[in-house]
Amino acid sequence: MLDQPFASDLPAAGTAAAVVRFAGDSGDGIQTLGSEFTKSSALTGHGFMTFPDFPAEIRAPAGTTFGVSAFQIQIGGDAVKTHGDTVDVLVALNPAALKTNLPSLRPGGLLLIDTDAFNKRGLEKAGYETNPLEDGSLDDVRVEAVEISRLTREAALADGRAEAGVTKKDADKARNFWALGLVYWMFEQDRSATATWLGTKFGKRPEIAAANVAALDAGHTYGDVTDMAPPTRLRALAAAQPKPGTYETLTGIDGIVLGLTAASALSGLRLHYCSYPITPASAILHGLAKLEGEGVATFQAEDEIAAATAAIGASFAGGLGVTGTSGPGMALKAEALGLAAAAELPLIVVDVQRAGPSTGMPTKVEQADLNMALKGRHGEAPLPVFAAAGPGDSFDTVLQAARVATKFMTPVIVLSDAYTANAAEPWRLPDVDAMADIAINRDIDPEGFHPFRRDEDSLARAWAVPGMTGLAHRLGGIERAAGSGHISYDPDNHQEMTDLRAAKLDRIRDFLPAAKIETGDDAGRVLVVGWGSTRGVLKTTVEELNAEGHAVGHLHLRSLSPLPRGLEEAFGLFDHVVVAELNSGQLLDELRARFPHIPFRGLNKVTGQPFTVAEIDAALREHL
Amino acid sequence: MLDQPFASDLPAAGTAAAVVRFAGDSGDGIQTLGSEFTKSSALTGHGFMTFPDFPAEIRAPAGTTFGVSAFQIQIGGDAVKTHGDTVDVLVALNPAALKTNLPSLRPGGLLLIDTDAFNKRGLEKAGYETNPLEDGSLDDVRVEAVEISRLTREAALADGRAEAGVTKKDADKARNFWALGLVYWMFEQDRSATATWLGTKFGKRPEIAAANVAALDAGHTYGDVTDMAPPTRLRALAAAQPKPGTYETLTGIDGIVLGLTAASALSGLRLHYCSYPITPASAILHGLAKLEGEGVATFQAEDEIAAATAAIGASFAGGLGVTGTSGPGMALKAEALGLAAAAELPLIVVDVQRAGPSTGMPTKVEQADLNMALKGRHGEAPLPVFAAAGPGDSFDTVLQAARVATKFMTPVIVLSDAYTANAAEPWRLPDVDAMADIAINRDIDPEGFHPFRRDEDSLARAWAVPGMTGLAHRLGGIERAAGSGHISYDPDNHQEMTDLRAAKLDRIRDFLPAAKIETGDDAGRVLVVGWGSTRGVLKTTVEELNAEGHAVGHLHLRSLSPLPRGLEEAFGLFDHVVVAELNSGQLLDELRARFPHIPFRGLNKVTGQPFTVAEIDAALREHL
Amino acid sequence: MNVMNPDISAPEADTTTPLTARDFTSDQEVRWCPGCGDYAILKAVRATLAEVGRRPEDVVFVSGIGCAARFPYYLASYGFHTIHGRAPAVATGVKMANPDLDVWVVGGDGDFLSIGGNHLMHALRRNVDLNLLMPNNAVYGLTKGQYSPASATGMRSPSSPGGSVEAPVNAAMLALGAGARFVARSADTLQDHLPGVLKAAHANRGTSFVEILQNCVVFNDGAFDAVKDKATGAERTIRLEHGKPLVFGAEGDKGIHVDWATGTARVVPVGQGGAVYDVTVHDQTNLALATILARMEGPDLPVALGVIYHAPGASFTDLREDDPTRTMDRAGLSRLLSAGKTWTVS
Amino acid sequence: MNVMNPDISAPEADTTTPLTARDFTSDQEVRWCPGCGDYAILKAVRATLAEVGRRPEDVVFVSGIGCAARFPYYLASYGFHTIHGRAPAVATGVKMANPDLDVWVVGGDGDFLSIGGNHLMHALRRNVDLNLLMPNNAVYGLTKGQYSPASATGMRSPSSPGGSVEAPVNAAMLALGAGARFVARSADTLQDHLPGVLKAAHANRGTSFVEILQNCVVFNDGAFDAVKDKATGAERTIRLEHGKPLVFGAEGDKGIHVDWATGTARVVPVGQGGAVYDVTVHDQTNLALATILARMEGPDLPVALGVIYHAPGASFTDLREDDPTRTMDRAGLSRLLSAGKTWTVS
Ligand SMILES: Cc1ncc(C[n+]2csc(CCOP(=O)(O)OP(=O)(O)O)c2C)c(N)n1
Ligand SMILES: Cc1ncc(C[n+]2csc(CCOP(=O)(O)OP(=O)(O)O)c2C)c(N)n1
Ligand code: SF4
Ligand code: SF4
Ligand SMILES: [Mg+2]
Ligand SMILES: [Mg+2]
Repeated sequence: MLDQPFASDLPAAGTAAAVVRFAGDSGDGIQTLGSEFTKSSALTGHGFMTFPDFPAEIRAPAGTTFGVSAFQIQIGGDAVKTHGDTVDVLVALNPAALKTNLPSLRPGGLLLIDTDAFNKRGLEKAGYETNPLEDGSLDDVRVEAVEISRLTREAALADGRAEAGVTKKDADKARNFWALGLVYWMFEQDRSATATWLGTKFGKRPEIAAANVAALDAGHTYGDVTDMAPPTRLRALAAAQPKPGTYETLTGIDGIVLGLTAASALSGLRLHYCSYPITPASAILHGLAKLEGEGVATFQAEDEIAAATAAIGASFAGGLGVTGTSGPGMALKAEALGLAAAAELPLIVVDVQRAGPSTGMPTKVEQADLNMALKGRHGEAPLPVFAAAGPGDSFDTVLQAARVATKFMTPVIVLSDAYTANAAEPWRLPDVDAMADIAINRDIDPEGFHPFRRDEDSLARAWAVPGMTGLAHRLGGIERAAGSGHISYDPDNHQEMTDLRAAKLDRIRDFLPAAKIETGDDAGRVLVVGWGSTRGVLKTTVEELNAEGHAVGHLHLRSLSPLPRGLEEAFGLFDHVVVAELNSGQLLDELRARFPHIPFRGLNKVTGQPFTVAEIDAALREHL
Repeated sequence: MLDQPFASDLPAAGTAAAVVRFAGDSGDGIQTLGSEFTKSSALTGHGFMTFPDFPAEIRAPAGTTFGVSAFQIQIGGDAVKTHGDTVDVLVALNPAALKTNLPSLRPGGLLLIDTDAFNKRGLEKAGYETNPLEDGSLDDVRVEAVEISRLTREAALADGRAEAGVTKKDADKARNFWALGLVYWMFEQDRSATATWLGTKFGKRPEIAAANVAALDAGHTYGDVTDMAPPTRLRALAAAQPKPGTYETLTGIDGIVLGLTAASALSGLRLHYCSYPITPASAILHGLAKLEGEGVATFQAEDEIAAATAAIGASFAGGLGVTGTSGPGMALKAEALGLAAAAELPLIVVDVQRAGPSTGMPTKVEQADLNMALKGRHGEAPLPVFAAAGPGDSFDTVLQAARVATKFMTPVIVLSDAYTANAAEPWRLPDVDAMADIAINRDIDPEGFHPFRRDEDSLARAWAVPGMTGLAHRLGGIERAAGSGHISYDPDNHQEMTDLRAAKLDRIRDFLPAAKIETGDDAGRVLVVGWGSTRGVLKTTVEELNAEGHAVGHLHLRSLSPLPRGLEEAFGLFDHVVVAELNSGQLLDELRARFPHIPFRGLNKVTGQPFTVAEIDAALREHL
Repeated sequence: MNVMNPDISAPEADTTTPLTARDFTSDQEVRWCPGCGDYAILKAVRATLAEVGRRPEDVVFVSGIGCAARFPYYLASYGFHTIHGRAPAVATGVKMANPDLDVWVVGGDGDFLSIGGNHLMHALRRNVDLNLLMPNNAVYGLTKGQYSPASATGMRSPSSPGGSVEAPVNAAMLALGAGARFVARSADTLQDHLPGVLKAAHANRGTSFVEILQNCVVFNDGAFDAVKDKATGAERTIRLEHGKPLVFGAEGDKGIHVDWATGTARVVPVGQGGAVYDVTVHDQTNLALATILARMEGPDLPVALGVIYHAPGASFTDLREDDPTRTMDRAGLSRLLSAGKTWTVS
Repeated sequence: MNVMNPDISAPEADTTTPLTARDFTSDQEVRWCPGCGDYAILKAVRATLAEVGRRPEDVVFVSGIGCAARFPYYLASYGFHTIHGRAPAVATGVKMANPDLDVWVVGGDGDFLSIGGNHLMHALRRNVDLNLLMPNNAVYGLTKGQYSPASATGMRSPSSPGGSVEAPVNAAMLALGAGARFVARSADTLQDHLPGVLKAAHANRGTSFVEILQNCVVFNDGAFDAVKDKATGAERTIRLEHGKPLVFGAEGDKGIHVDWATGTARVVPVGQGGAVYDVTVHDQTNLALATILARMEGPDLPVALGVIYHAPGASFTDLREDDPTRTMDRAGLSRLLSAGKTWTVS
């Protein structure tokens, strides 16, 4: 074990960011620790990005490696856009957590462990043959081995709390807060928000709340009073310099939930979110279900096909039909999307991608549904496909999707993924009054009305809905005559309609903002192109390379279909264009087909894990 | 109306081919005429290609234009590979048939009509305001207007047949055979096969058979005795010079039915064809259902998902699981295909493409499911995708699919389409004894058996099936550890398995024949690349251009995934590479992504109709 | 009226003139085979709509795919010809978005019982306020004659040339098992019966399931002749009436006696020969009785026509707590955004 | 034995030593939440398999997705953990390809009743020879606690924070409506009952549907406690036995009387107070009775456990005309190829 002071390894004060990872058994309340630490970090004005790392099992046997739950957060200044490649402070509440998470701790990093959990049984369950505390395997890191369980118990049961009904079991459950208290001490963070939260959470059992607060305080005090080397530099972490405004902590799921709700508010259309539970998309359903009664309707359908078709029905009847799912469920919606495309109805389809194929690894991240989103329908049914580039961007993306869906009368696919869905970042609340209406034109003249007559600019047909007098019409999936919408098998009409459906995408391209380099140089050596959840890591890497003086740029695609204007020009200004994605090269193929003259290179990873800055950095340096 | 002799317009004797089109009401037995004429053409040694053109309705009101059924055939020498762009002889049994089919008749072509059907009611139903026989609209063609109904009635009821029970209604139904008799006369074809067939068909009612034969004979005699200009050149049609062997008339559906049956016979695996009816794929189910009792099992499932998953179950249990469908049904199978890909089970999936999107135009041809076949699954599940290039080639393609599926333990998608499915051509029966076994290796050592251990060459895992002692194992859609097959969330394992699934496609590429120019020059000015049912029209056009001395080649892809070896070299030897397909450029995009240096051009059509030689010709000439 | 968009500019509907079948007749040419039973059903539906009196613009017909599923095109209401089997789910969405609409769903036996079985079942379970009409011709018409889940065992068809080995599903039983609260049966040409059943279905607030025996002249001609023919109909069918004894026959001389010990029905003579007390009385709220009546079939038993089961229950549409006209607005959005744990940077 | 491939080189199975539960235990660590009811079901299944006596290599477990659907991993038989809801269809294919196999399907209430409802229904209708086991925890376990189609109305869950407004499906009723010929119910921890039910299910040649009330300790803890607890169980459940009066209660002092006029059941005292003739006798072939028993629930009525309905019928597997071991061969292929209208060129 190292004995040099921990803090010396941290980056310089003022620019510093630090990465903390909490790990323990699924029953240990790790995600709660994570969200409390996140909240406090936010309240002390830090930038951050989080990465909850759940086990696949609901509740695996305690103490096993496959039951380990973890939560990682990077905090620091505004520059923090990723949850961090390697960990500075690792809290491991049991041997299994140590075993699975130690590889993430950087050499010299601080490891906080509960020695009480490192008994024979615990080690065995984790599959350790020798005790890592003794066998030299922790030589590279600085270990703070504390009898957390014992200390927690003492604190929790003191002051008459045992008498007030706090049991040993209750006390043991407070162990995570002891650890959190110590981490708060390291970062010199205020723990009052957590204490308040505990008070509310255990509102009906104040003695339990008090026990947990006592544990929290005890952990904090431990830092003060022991001879633990004070990690001073941690305390000097850069604070963020955010724009003035009101902020909250937003996950990608929150972004979608709020974005859809905003789309409803701005359009005056009642939101109908129709879905069938599936990890990780279910959380959208959960979030929106809470808003029932406030103008949001949710429908838990019997399967994904029913979810998609019910949403289509809701749109047909004049609502804002939305359906959301993850990979396997998205595959099931293909036929329904074809119908919505043929009927030219507005619809939003959210796919929170997870690792595939088939059931794959449901809790892990991947960007491998892009192909399916772009091309996974029979016949030719081109649709807009947008991707959310992070939690906050999820809000903007679904809002944009709603605008395009209603303006152009088309289904829009929104891609998120298991990483963005669960990651959290600080988000500045938008100014609701400043947001533009989503205008729905229902001023349709029954005189000469035809359901497939189009607006010349947008190529959208008029959206007449049941209940409107004089506009009754029939929609269907059989090819429709351009204009009248009557069934038509006419060859020329089919070509015309096929071309019209494709031309709509061109009009959407015109409507969308042109592509622009969002980070780094506008021309130079290497341009890295990404989409979706990789934005943070690409941006961070490019910023670092720019700081080193390299002419590197980052372009992040929000719309994968249609591809935005100005791409070719942007690509042309760099010697190398690297396309980074968490799949085997799906966007890469798409770009190659569109821009045969650009020598794209792929940077791909399909492990169920997000990219690290180190990986991107290494790949880009190859071309410097 | 023209009065120059009809035959003078035909191509020179010996090389000539002629195109005949029968058209009438769906109730008029048009398809029967077509298949009888096809049979007789085959028996007189002609090459041919047919194109049945059904109405979308089951049985539309008689006499309406949307109830018209047609059948087109080109007959001639070996060179006949299409059903012909324009028609030389059009038989129109009612005004509606004339109205919808006249555009296909070339100027100077012969039009045979039944004047008895051109009464007020008939003209009205067809939507004619004036009688086309009188208003000059037939000035460009040579009209043979005959009272076919009256003449048929006379013939059918003569010789005591009325007394034997033949009614006027029966007699009227024989009208189509009168027309066929006259067409046989024009082509100097033997009508005995048709007479025999009528005898069998009406076996229980010989008087009806006799009435029909009488009508057939009467039509024939009409040609002999009237002053109808003898179309001598038609009689001089080139006969085919086929390879010695036994032939039969084969449709694309027949090819699939026989090919799958052959795969079963050659592999020793019982065939399990699981399907849900859908036009035009249903005919495969019908064809195979007839073979129940001869070692073929069919299962009409409750939907396409059940069909696909039952086929997967059959494969898991050691059978040859096959599922077939058309567009919308294919969309529904996406999730199941992902499972089969993940479980690495052999499976054949036939998609008889039809015009989309959504319900589209179910009876019309399109090649627009290619994107979905290649990429329409969530996650990364690359699969082989083969396409049948014609009726006979359908047999070879499904057989190849079965070989690849079992050798490489993978699902294989086979694309056919509404055109190939129903088109017929002469097919030389393969020599069953000379066909290679499809070897299934079941000699698996239980010692150290793991379901995901692979053969080093093929990368296929071993196919142990339930019932085999010592090899019990569990498959599933959650990511599996390379080797053991146990559930694994390990990041590196997921990358390894993703790469392995992709590498299998490379091994399949090695196994498949390399690409080769199949018609025309190996290098030169223009190469036209196609896939699937367009083969005939591409080949014919290229042959014609070659005959004119143009350096043009034709390369037809049998495997769309993996793309065969040698493509880049082949492309590189031409100045222009044109990719012709009945969609908006799906293969084109694929090729562009793979071969960025080749300046491909697309030749695309999405009308629900096949290409014509004229269209291909015009497009290729642009680059000459 | 469209509850979602009160500011519709289209002219106000005239709600005073009584409606006729013609008001529900679209300009589209009807394209079924001549003689198809769907014509008669269409006629009864149009007549019922006129009688029921909802304005065409407030009526929506949703259908899947199949011959029967062409219905929407022929009605001058709003219509949506969707995809095979999914119409009940689409209709659930329609009704959710605008509970004020009068929503009908039409699909064949393949559409509802084969590929769409799950959506049918869940619509019934939820008791969404929809009228489901299932023309049952016991065959796949549109795809040219394959046997369907409703086809009799042994049926020869292109996909079962040796005769189907599958037991048919009894649509009414399936609906009852799924928790349906309104299950009825009629037949295409029974114009003195079908409209009444359709009206009763419409009156039920919740999912009403109506099986309509329908002749497919092309692929299953005469399948229900015995039931529908004037001559045999009276002997081969029984018209159920709530609270009335189960009597049938041209002379009213036959009754149904349910033997509860075995759960089976048998025909007993009524009047002269048999004792009247032997005849069971129809109680449309008795689910056990419904399962016996639903399963009666020839040659021994008459086919039950009319309302087999009707036990109204709160509909999904009514139970959803939220006010269906309510939409999130800017004020609500602002409230929502600041409802979480926020912090302010100034 | 694998009927398809008689030349399998793997060693012959030893068919003499009797099997134990351990022979059906795979090397995979069982990964359910501690206390999950699935452990008890697994135990009963292993014991049943050992008793039934088919060799592990002839047994196949197919499952969909969900906690319950993890079953195959824990059994040393062949297994296939497929995709959500489709297991009955996969299993139909397995059984078709090798009718000799003993095929079991395991899935939760979401797997079988929600997304998989249609395949369940059609397997039952066809009477494919499968044993369907449905651990019903009335919740989606694997996806963390949303209400399922089997959840009680009013259930609060992440997707129904205000309480679900949907009426639950009654699985046994659904099965009966679909034409099931074997419908039974038991509960996870009733180890004196469940194995017997599993054996009866296995003995039925056709589709056997077994609903197993199962505790999800995490998301729906105690949902069936009243039914399963030693203390209350005897009063809250009735164990059906064919041909025996419907008597229950710790003291055997209560009976079920079916009032046929209304199709409802009520509890009557047995012995001292009530007249014994009032107690209905269980007849497992009486479908009408089955529909009454299947629907009994607390607090007024005991939940029926055991075989609710069993009326054996020919199974799909047996009815398919072809010899399942027969495979097309070269000779057959040659015959087939030349069977059409051919012509020869020499
Ligand atoms: C996904 C999908 N599968 C299959 C079909 C083909 N298909 C269209 S209608 C139909 C069944 C028609 O039968 P039914 O519902 O009974 O209606 P009918 O034509 O008899 O009125 C089928 C299988 C389709 N259109 N879509
Ligand atoms: C196509 C698809 N949709 C949704 C899911 C997500 N999913 C997995 S299991 C499940 C339901 C689990 O409930 P149940 O079948 O009752 O099993 P339990 O976990 O309760 O045993 C769902 C919705 C999926 N895996 N695939
Ligand atoms: S095929 Fe049958 S159901 Fe369809 S339109 Fe014709 S008669 Fe009617
Ligand atoms: S979530 Fe429920 S059903 Fe799933 S393993 Fe845990 S206790 Fe069992
Ligand atoms: Mg039908
Ligand atoms: Mg469950």
